[in-house]
Amino acid sequence: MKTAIRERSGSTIVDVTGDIDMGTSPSFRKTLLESLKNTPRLVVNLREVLYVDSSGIASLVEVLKEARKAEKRLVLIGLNAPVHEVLQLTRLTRIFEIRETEEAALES
Amino acid sequence: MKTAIRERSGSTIVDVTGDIDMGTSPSFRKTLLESLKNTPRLVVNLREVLYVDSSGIASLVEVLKEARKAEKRLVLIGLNAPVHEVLQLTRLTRIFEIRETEEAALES
Amino acid sequence: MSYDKDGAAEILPPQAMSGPLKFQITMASDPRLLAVVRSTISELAAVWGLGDEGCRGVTRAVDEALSNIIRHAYKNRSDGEIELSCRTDADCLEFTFVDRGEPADRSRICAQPLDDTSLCGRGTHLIRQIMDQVYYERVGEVNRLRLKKYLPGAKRKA
Amino acid sequence: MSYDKDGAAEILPPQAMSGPLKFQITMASDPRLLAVVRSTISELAAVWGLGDEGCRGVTRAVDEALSNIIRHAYKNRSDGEIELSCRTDADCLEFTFVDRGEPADRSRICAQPLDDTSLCGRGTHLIRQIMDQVYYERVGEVNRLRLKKYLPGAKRKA
Ligand SMILES: Nc1ncnc2c1ncn2[C@@H]1O[C@H](COP(=O)(O)OP(=O)(O)O)[C@@H](O)[C@H]1O
Ligand SMILES: Nc1ncnc2c1ncn2[C@@H]1O[C@H](COP(=O)(O)OP(=O)(O)O)[C@@H](O)[C@H]1O
Repeated sequence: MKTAIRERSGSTIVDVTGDIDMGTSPSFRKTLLESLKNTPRLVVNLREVLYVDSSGIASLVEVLKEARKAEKRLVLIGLNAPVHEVLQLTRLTRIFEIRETEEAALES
Repeated sequence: MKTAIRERSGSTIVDVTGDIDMGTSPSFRKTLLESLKNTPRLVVNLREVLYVDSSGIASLVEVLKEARKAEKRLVLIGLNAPVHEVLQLTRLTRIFEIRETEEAALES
Repeated sequence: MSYDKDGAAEILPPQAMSGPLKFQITMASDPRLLAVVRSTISELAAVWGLGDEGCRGVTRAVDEALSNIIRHAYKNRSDGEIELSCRTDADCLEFTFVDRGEPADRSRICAQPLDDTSLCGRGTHLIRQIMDQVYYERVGEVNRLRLKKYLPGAKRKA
Repeated sequence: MSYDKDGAAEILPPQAMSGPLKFQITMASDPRLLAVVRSTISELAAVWGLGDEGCRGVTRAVDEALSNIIRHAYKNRSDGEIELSCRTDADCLEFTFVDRGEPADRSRICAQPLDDTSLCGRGTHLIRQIMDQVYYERVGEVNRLRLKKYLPGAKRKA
């Protein structure tokens, strides 16, 4: 798994590539938590991610909690079928703010 | 591995999908040899093939021999990098008639 | 513990299969190997004739089970050994995991309610949602976990 | 027989690796499992830090070696057992195959000239073009085949 960080329209966008599993979720978590510090809106682009395990889900939940505490926003974009599936299986689709595209995430 | 057979401009085109290995090359070989009987030019489209092992190469060589014997043509199209690599490793790139596209195969 | 679930609709019949196929992996308890096993199981499930969603499901169940063994049984040590045996019958797929780590605390498995925002406890739920039977036992010094998935239309035996 | 070859330029250094990783497969001699093993080895090679071409190379060598065992050692029987152990050191990757089939006729390995239009005999050539060392031995009732690939920049020991 790799991450790349960009700024756009006052938001921070993290582009993620590769699987998020027990081995890679610690670095995924760290990148998101650090990026969240410096932005009012963190957009996580998962278009190049085909697998997220329960530890990756836990990382996303943790970042969401941090965002809420700091009155910031976390938006997930580009969810592939397998990623959407695991959010459904864990009943978290309604807890996260999910958008199709980067534009939609930045508009709202 | 799956094959689909079409006719176009007096040629027979076999579209192949999936890996050609020891388990699947017998049916690959059979399809090509049978298709060759009814056409002056057999075009084998390998665009959806990412692996060909030595038994698949042997099948192609056998079909080429049959084609030469019957004064027919065998044209390979859509070679992906791994398929091109194995033809190079076995020094067969110059023995086969290889074209980029279906159009190029039918033109010449 | 044993668990039974209704509905295996996402799994297609094993058209490609004609008899049982032996396939076993012996591996270090190293998280870097999880991607390797996912790729193996996903392809094996395709050979067994499962559709895309079925392949993703069993791959996820196997991945979560391995992660739990690495994390809980071997306490994140990467030099433990895990044996994963894959077996198929006419009516089901079965994965058996054997490790020599700590025994599992059964009361903690599926102990977290889903649907909340806790930071852990989802792995065992995912496994049970996907698989039809989850059976754990301690046998001497080893842990044995068995995950079973019935194929659609197959008779379910306990 | 033993064989050494120059040039391993297509293989990149194993950036992802920090220590040896145990990974072993025990499988039926069934051609349906070849796709499963290709997918495993290709991902394992990526974990080891090989580039795309390097991954494709070792995957091909392993696939051709397994096909030979199924075809020649087990005479196309699909109920034989093959053990494939994968190992990595700082300087090389090593694959060891063990089977209980017929012994190999050494004089026929790489016996066909390449560059012609014969209908067989390319598998062993491909293996030797890709790997740096190919070592076959009969030990009691078993055949053992070892394929070794040095990593670029690594010192070669015989
Ligand atoms: N293979 C195992 N060995 C030992 N304990 C386990 C194992 N699998 C699960 N457990 C126990 O079950 C609990 C719940 O597991 P799980 O739902 O996967 O969530 P998490 O791993 O995030 O805690 C774990 O915290 C652990 O106590
Ligand atoms: N694992 C093996 N066991 C027994 N014999 C083998 C094995 N591998 C290769 N051989 C022998 O070497 C010959 C050449 O093998 P190869 O180059 O792969 O071509 P092919 O399999 O098409 O004959 C085979 O015909 C066989 O006699």
